[in-house]
Amino acid sequence: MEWLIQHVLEKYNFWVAMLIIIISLTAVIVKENLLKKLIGLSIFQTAMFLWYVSLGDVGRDILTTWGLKTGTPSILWEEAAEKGYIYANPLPNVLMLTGIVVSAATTAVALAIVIRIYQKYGTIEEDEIIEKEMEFEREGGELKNASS
Amino acid sequence: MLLVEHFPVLIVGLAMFCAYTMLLAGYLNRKLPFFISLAMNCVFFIMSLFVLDHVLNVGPIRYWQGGWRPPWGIEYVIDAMNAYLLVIVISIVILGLIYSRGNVKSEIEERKHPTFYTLVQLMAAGLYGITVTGDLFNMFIWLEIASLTAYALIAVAGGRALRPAYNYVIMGSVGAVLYLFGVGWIYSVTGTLNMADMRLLLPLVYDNRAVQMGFAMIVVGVMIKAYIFPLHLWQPDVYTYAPSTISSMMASVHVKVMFYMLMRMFYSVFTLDFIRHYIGLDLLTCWVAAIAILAGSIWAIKQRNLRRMLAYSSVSQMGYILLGVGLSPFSPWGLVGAVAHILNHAIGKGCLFMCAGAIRQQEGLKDIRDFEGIGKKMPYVSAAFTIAALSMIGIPPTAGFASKLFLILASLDAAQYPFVVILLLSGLLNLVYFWRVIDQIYFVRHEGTKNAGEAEGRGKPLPLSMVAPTLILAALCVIVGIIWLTDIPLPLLDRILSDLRMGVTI
Amino acid sequence: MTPERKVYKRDVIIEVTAKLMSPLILLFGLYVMIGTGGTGGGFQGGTILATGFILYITVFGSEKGREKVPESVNAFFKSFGLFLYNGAGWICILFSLAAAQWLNMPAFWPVTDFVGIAGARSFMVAYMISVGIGLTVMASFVSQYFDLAWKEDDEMEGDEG
Amino acid sequence: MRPRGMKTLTSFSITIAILLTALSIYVVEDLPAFGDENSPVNKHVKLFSVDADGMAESLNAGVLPTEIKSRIEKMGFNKEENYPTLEEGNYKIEYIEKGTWLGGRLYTDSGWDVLIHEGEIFYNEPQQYYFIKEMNGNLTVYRYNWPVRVMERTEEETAIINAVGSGLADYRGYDTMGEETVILTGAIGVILLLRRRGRL
Amino acid sequence: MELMTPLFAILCPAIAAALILPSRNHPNIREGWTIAASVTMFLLVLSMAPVIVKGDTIRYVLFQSMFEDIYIGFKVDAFGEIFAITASSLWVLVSIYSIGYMRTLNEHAQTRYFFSFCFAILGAVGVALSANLVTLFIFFEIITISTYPLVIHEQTPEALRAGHKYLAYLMPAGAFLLFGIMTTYYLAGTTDFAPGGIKSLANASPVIITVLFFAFLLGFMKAAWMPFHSWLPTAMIAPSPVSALLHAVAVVKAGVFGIVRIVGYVIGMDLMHELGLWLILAGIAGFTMITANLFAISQDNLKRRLAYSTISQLSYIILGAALLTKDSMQGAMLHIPFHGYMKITLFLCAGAILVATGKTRISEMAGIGKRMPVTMLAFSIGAIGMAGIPPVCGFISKLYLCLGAWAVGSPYGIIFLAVILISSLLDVVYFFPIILTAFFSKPMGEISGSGEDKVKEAPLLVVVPLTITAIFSLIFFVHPNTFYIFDLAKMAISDLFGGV
Repeated sequence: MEWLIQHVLEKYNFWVAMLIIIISLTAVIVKENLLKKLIGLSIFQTAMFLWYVSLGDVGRDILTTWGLKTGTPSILWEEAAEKGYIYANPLPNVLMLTGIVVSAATTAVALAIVIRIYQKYGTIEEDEIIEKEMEFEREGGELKNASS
Repeated sequence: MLLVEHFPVLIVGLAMFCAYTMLLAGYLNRKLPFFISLAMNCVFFIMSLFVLDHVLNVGPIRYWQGGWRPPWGIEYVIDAMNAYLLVIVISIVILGLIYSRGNVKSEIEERKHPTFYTLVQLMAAGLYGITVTGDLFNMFIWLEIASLTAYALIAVAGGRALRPAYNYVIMGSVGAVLYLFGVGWIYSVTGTLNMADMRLLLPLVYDNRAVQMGFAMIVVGVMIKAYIFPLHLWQPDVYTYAPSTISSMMASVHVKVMFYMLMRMFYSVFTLDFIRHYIGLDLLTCWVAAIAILAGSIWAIKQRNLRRMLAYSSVSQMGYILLGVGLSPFSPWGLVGAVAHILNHAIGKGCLFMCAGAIRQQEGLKDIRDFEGIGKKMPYVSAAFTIAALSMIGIPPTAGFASKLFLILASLDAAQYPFVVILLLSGLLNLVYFWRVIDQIYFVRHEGTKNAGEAEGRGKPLPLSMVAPTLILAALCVIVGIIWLTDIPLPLLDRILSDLRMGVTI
Repeated sequence: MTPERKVYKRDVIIEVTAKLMSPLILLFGLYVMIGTGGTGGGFQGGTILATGFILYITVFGSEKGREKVPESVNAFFKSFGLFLYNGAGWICILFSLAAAQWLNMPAFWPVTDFVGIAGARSFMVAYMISVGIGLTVMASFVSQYFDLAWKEDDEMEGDEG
Repeated sequence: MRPRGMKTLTSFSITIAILLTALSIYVVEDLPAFGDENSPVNKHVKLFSVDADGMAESLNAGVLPTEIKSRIEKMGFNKEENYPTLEEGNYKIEYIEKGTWLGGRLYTDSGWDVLIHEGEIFYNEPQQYYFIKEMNGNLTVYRYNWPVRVMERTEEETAIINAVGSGLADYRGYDTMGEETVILTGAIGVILLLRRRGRL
Repeated sequence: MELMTPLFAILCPAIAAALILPSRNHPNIREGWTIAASVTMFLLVLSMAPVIVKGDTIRYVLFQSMFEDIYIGFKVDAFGEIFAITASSLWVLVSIYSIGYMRTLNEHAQTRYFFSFCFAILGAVGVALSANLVTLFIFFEIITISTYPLVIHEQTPEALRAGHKYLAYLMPAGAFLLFGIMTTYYLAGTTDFAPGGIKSLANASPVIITVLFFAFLLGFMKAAWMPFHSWLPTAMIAPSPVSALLHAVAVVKAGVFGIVRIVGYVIGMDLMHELGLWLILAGIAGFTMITANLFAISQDNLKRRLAYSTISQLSYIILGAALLTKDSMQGAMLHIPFHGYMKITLFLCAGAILVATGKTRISEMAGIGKRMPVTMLAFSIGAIGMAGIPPVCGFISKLYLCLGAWAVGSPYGIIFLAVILISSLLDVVYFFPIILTAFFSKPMGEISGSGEDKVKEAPLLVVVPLTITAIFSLIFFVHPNTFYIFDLAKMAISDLFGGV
């Protein structure tokens, strides 16, 4: 029980984030479908957001030795003092807001490229795309490099 | 505050301001954005010279964004390394812009020019930002700007460029997220994001596994971006199919700035002490670099497409820089070699990619075997190519010779004799694949020379705006090479060594 | 290559709901955008604004959407928001005659006479930075939606490598 | 039917993924506990600890003992590194009882709070910088981090009660500008890649 | 003393090259630049000789490098001056000759030819005047790169193959040389040439010194010592003036010069003697002398035969340096200019024969002596000198070599004396048949120039230079001190061995 509390309950958010990262990275690598790759990437980023934000949270009851505390959103209000609430750490939230925006922009550009690929090859399955490129080269449309 | 202390943030901020303006101006008139961007970058170049002068004579510039003291706010720190890199990046961006003036016409349809130039300007802004920032998360933002623009600018070539661009999106985003993740690990045990503050707080927790994990993640993430050897797989296709301007800009400055992040991590956030004694990465780095040097050269020898060959050659040249960094714990000359090669490779490889683009635009040729008679048809470009290739091989008195000299001296000084052999050997391998091209350009004469390939504007002479930057870079290859042999850069190098806390001077 | 365009038949309920909802959404978005003092901020507000427009466009189609959100307005807002934000920083340098850093409110900026430095900061944050963020985010998302959702039967462009 | 490049890519990244994740789960144990309000991220980071022989008195008297001062400055928190100096009169020391609610933090231990004039351009209020805690004969010195300081000061510095908002738009304003530029970049990238009509 | 003369001397060909490119469409102006530059450079180089004979050395520091104790600059001592005088004086004649040669055969790409020629000479003279190993290396690489276009001048596939062989030998040599130089700097802290060797090198471990010695030996592969010689006969596909000046004088002599520098001025005689390295070097040289001559006998192509003779003659110089005695060293130093003059005569004659009759094989030259008497007379003078028979200057240098070999005293000395004599005999064996066929054998109609028997002398621009060189190789016999050569050699010896 001690071990469980110390290694799992104290850190379960990090464990969960790690598991999601395994899943998402596997998706990024194994999936042939470009969109599924992209989804895996987004999940990867989201897992990192979860990891970051859980750094900034405070006041789990299991841990506290000092009365009842729960982390509140970090918006200053007077009653917090006598209610004995403590604020969650705003910095990770700030950082992750930025991170979310970045991931959104990345997704947009990636989607645009996928659409272009679909317009050109008529498919978003990677191996079919490569097949079509091989045909290109056999027709001499593009140069064949010796190494592949 | 002195006015010059505002210049770094002025450079970054005005670069973005200029980009927004270019968007509006491009909406009104399609020719305008190019000139706006060119003019502004020239201004930035002058500013960066002032910054370099101030840094060398007075000392590092520390700029508190919003007036908040560093651990609370964002700090911009410009020491000798940043200033040196900033000058390089801005000047090469200017040359690339001038080159793109003639080149983009043939590769991108006219209605897309405003957005194209806006994105180029934004990429430049991102690179400047990475260079001047002193805050780990701020660096991530600029990294993302530089990468996103790069994705779009590569994919705009269309056709075969799309799949490599998508690979780059996936791998590059994974790299960026890994970087941010690693920063998170460090942040979780120090609670700060400022580099200088981090450098003071980290030694207390060096033996913490989270710190070592964070370091590993950051290094892997940045290595993906800088295509250090095992993680270079997105790169050759991208450089082969991207627009010529973009591949020359990326090969010359983009990757250098990415590598600069790695150097910051090695020297300014973590210390060589950590790298040597806590994770023992010094010799491993050297060997990775050595393998990169040899493997890149051997791959390049196997190529027949000129730009693909240059791409693999870049992989091996990045190995040179990494080797310098890896040797720096043993000998200051290693860092000198890395710093010197950052400039030399930026000049030389930029020139080579520009030549490749020029040949492709005028003659429509990509295959090295079709290059007979180029020397007659486009004398200036082929002369520039020859000089830059000699610099890559390391023939004195070109620039490549200087960095080879420094690195060999470093590995002798560090008593790591295998690397001497590897450096000399790689010089010979470079000779093999570059000399093949030079032979084809000048000397080989087949009967019935055929011109394969069809690109518009083929046969008609190149505009001056494409030839001039190529020649300037080629001339710089020689001038810089001679300057490296003199003792003029000595104060700069001393300042860089002391600012990166090598604890020694040369 | 792209599949043939399908013709959807119009639906009164959806259109009326959209007509009713989207202004409210926009109003709420404005409230969130300005209300940095409480919860909220530029990014959230801008996103909500964008959803308002996107709802309209989804229901009435891209052509009518284009009439409501012309490209010129879109491009203008995209840049203008960032002009506001970036300019807020430069103003501080200018008004302090390069004595203060970027976004560091100088003591003698006109607003500070009435509300003090902190008030001026909050004013700037609320009415320049947040609004700037909001406008940019709204315009960017709307234009991204336009471009990504726009189906056009253009032929595959030739191979340039 | 797949060229070698993609194969190697797959194997490489699979190995990287497995390595990273296995490592991470192994490393998670060294992280501060989830929700710990005294963790470096949330409150303060431990610098060092010295044995308290008569230092408590000098701290109560409002004077920073020279040993602690020299240790701090030797660690690099000094003028050369652009940190506020610890000269006499530049700081003041307050004793904080256990259970005080300060800076959005509940003090689970009592200790001395070192406030420093940071010498910023327009704010020169003394700000919470170091925290010295006495436990079983040792003085442990902590350095406060972002949240405490911001929670304490954000209202009078920025007149914004939303700490996330002030942090986003004011304390780390430059980040946010970059972030908006990223959005713009995404939009322009999509325009560049897809748009076939209109002027841009 | 500080003089800028070396810098000006180096700049002459560079300026000429810069001027040649724009005037590529006006042959007369273009070749005028070449002549002017060559004459100016020769006068500048010669003007330094009196100063040096007075026992002074001319230093000019171009700039200090960021390594302490390494500067890029020139230091003209007696030995370097000898080589500089040889190369620059012969450039004058060869540039006149090559005008006639190129124009008569109206070769293509003459601008490229003259351009690269200027840079090759720049490299050679730079090597002669350079003050330390780093400067020497820079000029060495310039020679290698700028000679490549001359070697593959024909641009036929086999010419390209020859050029690739050339690079395949000489660029790795450059790598070895760089390794040796950096190791020297790392061990000794300096790379300046010091008469009698760099002092601080003496306390390095013998193994490292041996490794260093072999690195330098491989680095100076330009000296064409066996078994690393085969690039030289292959490179003979180049036009005759190139083979004459570069592959008889500039390039190969630069290699030999480097070896003598290493023996005398970097590693030092004492160290060579202690570690027994002199024996290795002398063994290689003796082996090369004999074997190359045996190869030469079997060659039918005249230029290839001359190439092998060059290889063996170069080894005379290496041997003289390796024996480490005063006389042998002096013989080596004298053999550099003397062999240069004689061998260039032979090559120019081969070129003249090619110009006049288009023949390259010795078997076709029957009776050619009657049709081009001047050329063949000059040729016989050169050949006699090669064999070391008076009254040609080859006799003097070989005499000194023999004296030096005798002075070694130990059985080795006798062996090497025998080697020298045997190889001189072999010289006779493969040179005199040429003269005999040329003068005394009946030309057979179908071989000697198909049909037309009216083969005359080559044009004047071709004949005059080779006559002059032949005359000079006689003058050197009666008055060895022409161009201060002899005094300079004595000067160098006194520098090396301390006191006359």
